Amino acid sequence: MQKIGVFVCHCGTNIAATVDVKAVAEALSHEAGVVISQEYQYMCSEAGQNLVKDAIKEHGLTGVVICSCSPRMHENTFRKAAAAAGLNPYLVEIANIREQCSWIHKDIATATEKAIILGKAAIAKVHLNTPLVAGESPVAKRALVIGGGIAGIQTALDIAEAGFEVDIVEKEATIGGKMAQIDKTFPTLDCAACILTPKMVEASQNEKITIHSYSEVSAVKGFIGNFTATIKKKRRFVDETKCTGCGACTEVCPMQKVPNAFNLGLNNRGAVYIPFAQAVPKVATIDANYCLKLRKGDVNEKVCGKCAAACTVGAINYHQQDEYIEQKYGAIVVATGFNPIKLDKYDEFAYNQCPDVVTSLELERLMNAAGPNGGTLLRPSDKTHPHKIVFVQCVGSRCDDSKGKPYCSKICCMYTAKHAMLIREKYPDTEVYVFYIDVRTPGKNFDEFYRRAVEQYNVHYIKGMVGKVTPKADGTIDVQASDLLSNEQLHIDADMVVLATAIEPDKTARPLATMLTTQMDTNDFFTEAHAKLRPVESATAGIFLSGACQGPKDIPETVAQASAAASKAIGLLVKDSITCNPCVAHSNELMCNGCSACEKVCPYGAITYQDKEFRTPYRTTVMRRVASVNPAVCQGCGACTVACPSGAMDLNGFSNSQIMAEVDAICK
Amino acid sequence: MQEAMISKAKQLLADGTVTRVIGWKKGEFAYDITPAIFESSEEIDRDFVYDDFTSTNVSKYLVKESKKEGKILAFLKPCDTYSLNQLTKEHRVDRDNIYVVGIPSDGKLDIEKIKAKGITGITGVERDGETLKISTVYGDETMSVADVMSNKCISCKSKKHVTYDELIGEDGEVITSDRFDMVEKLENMTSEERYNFWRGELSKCIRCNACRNVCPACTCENCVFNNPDSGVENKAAADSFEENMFHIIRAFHVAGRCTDCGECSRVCPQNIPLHLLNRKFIKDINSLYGEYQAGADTTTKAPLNDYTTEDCEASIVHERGVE
Amino acid sequence: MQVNDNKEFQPLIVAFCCNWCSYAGADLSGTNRLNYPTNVKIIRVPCSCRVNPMFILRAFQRGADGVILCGCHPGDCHYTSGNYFTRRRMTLLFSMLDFLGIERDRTRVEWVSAAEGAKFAATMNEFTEAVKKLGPNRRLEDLRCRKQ
Amino acid sequence: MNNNLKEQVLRSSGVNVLKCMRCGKCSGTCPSYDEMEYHPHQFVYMVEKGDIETLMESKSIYKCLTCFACVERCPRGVEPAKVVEAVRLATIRKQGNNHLIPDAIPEMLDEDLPQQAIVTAFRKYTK
Repeated sequence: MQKIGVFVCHCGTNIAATVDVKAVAEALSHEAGVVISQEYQYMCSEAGQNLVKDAIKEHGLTGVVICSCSPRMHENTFRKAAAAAGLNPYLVEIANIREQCSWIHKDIATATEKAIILGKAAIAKVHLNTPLVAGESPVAKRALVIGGGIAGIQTALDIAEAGFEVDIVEKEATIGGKMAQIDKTFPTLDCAACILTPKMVEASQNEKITIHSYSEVSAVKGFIGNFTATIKKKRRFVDETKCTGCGACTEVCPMQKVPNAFNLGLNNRGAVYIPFAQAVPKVATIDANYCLKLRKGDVNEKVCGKCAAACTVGAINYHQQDEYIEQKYGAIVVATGFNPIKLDKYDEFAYNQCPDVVTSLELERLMNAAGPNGGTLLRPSDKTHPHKIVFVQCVGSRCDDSKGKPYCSKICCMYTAKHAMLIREKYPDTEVYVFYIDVRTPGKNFDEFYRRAVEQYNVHYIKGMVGKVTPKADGTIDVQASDLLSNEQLHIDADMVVLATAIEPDKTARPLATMLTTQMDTNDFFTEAHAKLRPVESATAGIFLSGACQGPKDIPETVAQASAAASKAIGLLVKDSITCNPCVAHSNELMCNGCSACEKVCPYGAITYQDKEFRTPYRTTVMRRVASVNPAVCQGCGACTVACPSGAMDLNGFSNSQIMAEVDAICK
Repeated sequence: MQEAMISKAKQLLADGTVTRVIGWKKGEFAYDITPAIFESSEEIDRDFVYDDFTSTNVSKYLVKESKKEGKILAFLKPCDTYSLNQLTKEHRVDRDNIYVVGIPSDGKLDIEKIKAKGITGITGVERDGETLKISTVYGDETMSVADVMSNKCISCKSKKHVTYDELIGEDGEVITSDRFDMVEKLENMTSEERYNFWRGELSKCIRCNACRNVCPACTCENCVFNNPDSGVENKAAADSFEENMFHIIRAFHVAGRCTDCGECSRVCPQNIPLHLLNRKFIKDINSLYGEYQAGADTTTKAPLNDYTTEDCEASIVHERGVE
Repeated sequence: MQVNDNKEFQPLIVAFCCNWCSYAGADLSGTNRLNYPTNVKIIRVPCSCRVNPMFILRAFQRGADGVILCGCHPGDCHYTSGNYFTRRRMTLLFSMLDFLGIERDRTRVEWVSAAEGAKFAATMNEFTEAVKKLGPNRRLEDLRCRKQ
Repeated sequence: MNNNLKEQVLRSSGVNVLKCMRCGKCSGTCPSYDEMEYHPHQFVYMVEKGDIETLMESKSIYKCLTCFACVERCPRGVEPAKVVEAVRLATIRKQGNNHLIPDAIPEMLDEDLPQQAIVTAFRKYTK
């Protein structure tokens, strides 16, 4: 015999103002199985919860129905209260009479009537609730960090610091990411390499950290605590274990006309290369698209081979193949970072026409001591010193059209102030103009930094936007723009134009999100589990977000989030096992046909089949193929329950009979 | 044909390829052919029948039979092979334990159509091209074969065997048929007319479950309508809702799995055109998700267990056709 | 279902909402105080793909005049693919009901995200109106379940 | 501020002036900028404020070439040229007179005048 307790919450006046809570409690007290039906001011309060606990003990309740706010709000609260009083937490049901009743209806009579029906549905359901016990599943004590920029490096270092193994997978030949390409950092103007490269070295030397450079994650299976990732180590035609990074091969390579990706194509490098002097791992890589030997198709042919001849340790291996590594992980951190957008669609800025119109990241390389000009700022077209430079803000950011991105890229205001300042510092004869819409400088010491650019370095900040950039025959560039404050249109004869290009998530992010079954927004940024309260977790358990893959960020923010993601991952890895959601599917073997329909629709691969012996009439037996669900893998979506024609598959907590009972109660 | 099949069966039994044969034997009347299992040459000589009334698709019997000890020989018409393939795909039969001999089929006769012409006391038929000679206790009658051909054979979709170990005779081709004509006709009626049509048809249902029992897709260990936990358990339809419910759910459960063998309508004692429900699903699947023939192979995902991100929305139902 | 001579016909609408998007969207329309009729009663399911055609028929049997199924937008399913299966299943089911002559406006699938409180309320208003126009469900009811 | 006029301009232009983020790219790109008293970004802002009459009295409404450079380049899709056109239409409608009478055209014709200019003039100076 069921003994059900019903508790109706006033939620102050939130419910009580439009729903006659006394009438609801009264009406529900007559439902079958209900032994106690009360109302109370605030059910979620300590006193309200005690009401439930006391009733469970006093009446020996077998089910509890709370008519209150959304179960998304306080289901857990009441489940915990029930558990504390010795009732299985899954014997609690919530009737949502606030969000889905009192808040949307005005008429007390009909709202009360609806609240009673919702209460009856919950009672009908709780009659069929069964006690559920959450299972446990073990946690693999190893983390995977996808992306080896500053975010990935910081996350890996923090996790390793806590004593767990970490693998970094980086698609480029070296870790370091975008920060390695940056010259100086705001707001302190210290050199990026000086602060980044020690961290890169630390990561490479940490015995808990394994770096898979020139690698990709090609498949991820499993679930929180128990992921299995396949890492594809792309062939770089150099044996990483033998290469000493001496660079002899790069010097002898006859194919020196390969655009240098590290310098954004502003100069050339060899077909065999080490991206930059402080690369980690410092190992050469052969670009098969340009290598004279590999391009031939048949490596046995007697072509070139100079790098192999120059290598004293025999590290060059033209026969190398892609290698696949499979590894188990308890936690995965995504740190895939960002890229500047392509500017093909912005003809008005003449980026594709004129080499002296550059992006801000290109300017970083042009100014960097390890860059194409050895640190002297020269125009890419004629290698002369620019005397007038125009910076354009918000190129592709804050765009409500198909060309750009709707969001603010966040970092451009600050790095433009940095660029302007560095140029004025080093070349006081160069005039610098910055066209801005708004200067956004929230951040510690950020506005002071911007003000310094204006007040101390005399950078001309003009509120307005550049409308048109026209390269002229004399090599200068006409910049036509509006000055909104003086209400005039300007023409500036510039030597160089720098575009503060919008940033977007890396292209690898979307396929990765599919692989990880994590969510992304329309801009391909990973979606955090909660915009305010869970900013470094993805909605998929066990997957954490680090750095600009979640949204535009500067270096300090990236590092902060990287460490936060690491601490979340560590919090998971220290556990020996995690509690599973008990609302999972299960198969009734007596009815199962073994037809595989359920397996085909399961997004988690939670269903497997086995042959089992069943008794048949006349003391005979028969072997039948039947499905079984791995409760640790199942997430409880219920797709299988509908695919199953015989109804053998059912879902705990949302069983066929429970939902039917709700339908019946509502339609009564 | 019968002789060729008998000698094939006896040969396969003799050389040990199979231990049993599933075929047919005569029932009470000449047109009343039922499936039967034969374990020896003697039994085959005595009872094995294959004639123009032998329609029953035996593939469903193989769900149980193929799980038994020893290989079984099954003679399958082209349409039956689709059913077997579908069962193989769903792991319902042990294909390795079945020896399939494909037999050609030029259409089966519908006894009800013959009886409807007022002919009774039938003792046998003989087919001579397009003419059918019927011997009855009252004398002989002749008529055109086409007039009394089974409906499922009139709209035959394929003469090709999609699975077999051996063939008797030549294999045919997949043929185009006008099998969706009636579905289309209904689609072009008004909602009210369709409702009246189906009310008229479905209200005849006596819930004998013959459609379910003959259907080679309905092979559930335990039908959802027999399951007390399913919430839809019922033995006999008490009113129009339950008639609807049973047939909608049954059609939905076999959607994407139904090979359109037409057995449901053939066996319906009330002559309800049940195959139209299945064909409606097949037609929708073909037009919305691409041509799909259940049982054509054993690997393709069933349309309801599959999806593309570009699938049409359910609102397409509201947008097309007659209101 | 309340049919009263002097009162306007009030349809009974059953709405199945997935826990992650549409149920949250319904909550949001509550939080934002966006009205929709009391005719709509929501049943929470983990995912729209949990909704068995039998539940929909059952609702009609017991006197529902309209059934609406809400889930995450395609591509946003919490379980990645659930609503894609829902979409196929419901398309075929609704097409079949239409084929049997059941009024097609009694059934609907709508994708409502957790952020679309306004859409949820608007959808429910619209759907209730559409069903109201059709009048009581007579073609797919169980006479034994009809209320006096 | 004239709300009726504002409403009319907003409706006939179909532009949502609230989308403007005040970047001034429209004015930065405008080839007629120096000819105009009020510039494209001002049109958008003044329409938002409801200050339509000032614009209607200004010669600027006839200076816009309708080249659509501002429409093409506006990052927010505001379409300032359509606002200018709407204000111009409001002026013409208010006066109730066409500024160009078809019968008067033959006299004004000039051999070098491109056909396009006549069409544009008609659009600009008539209802």
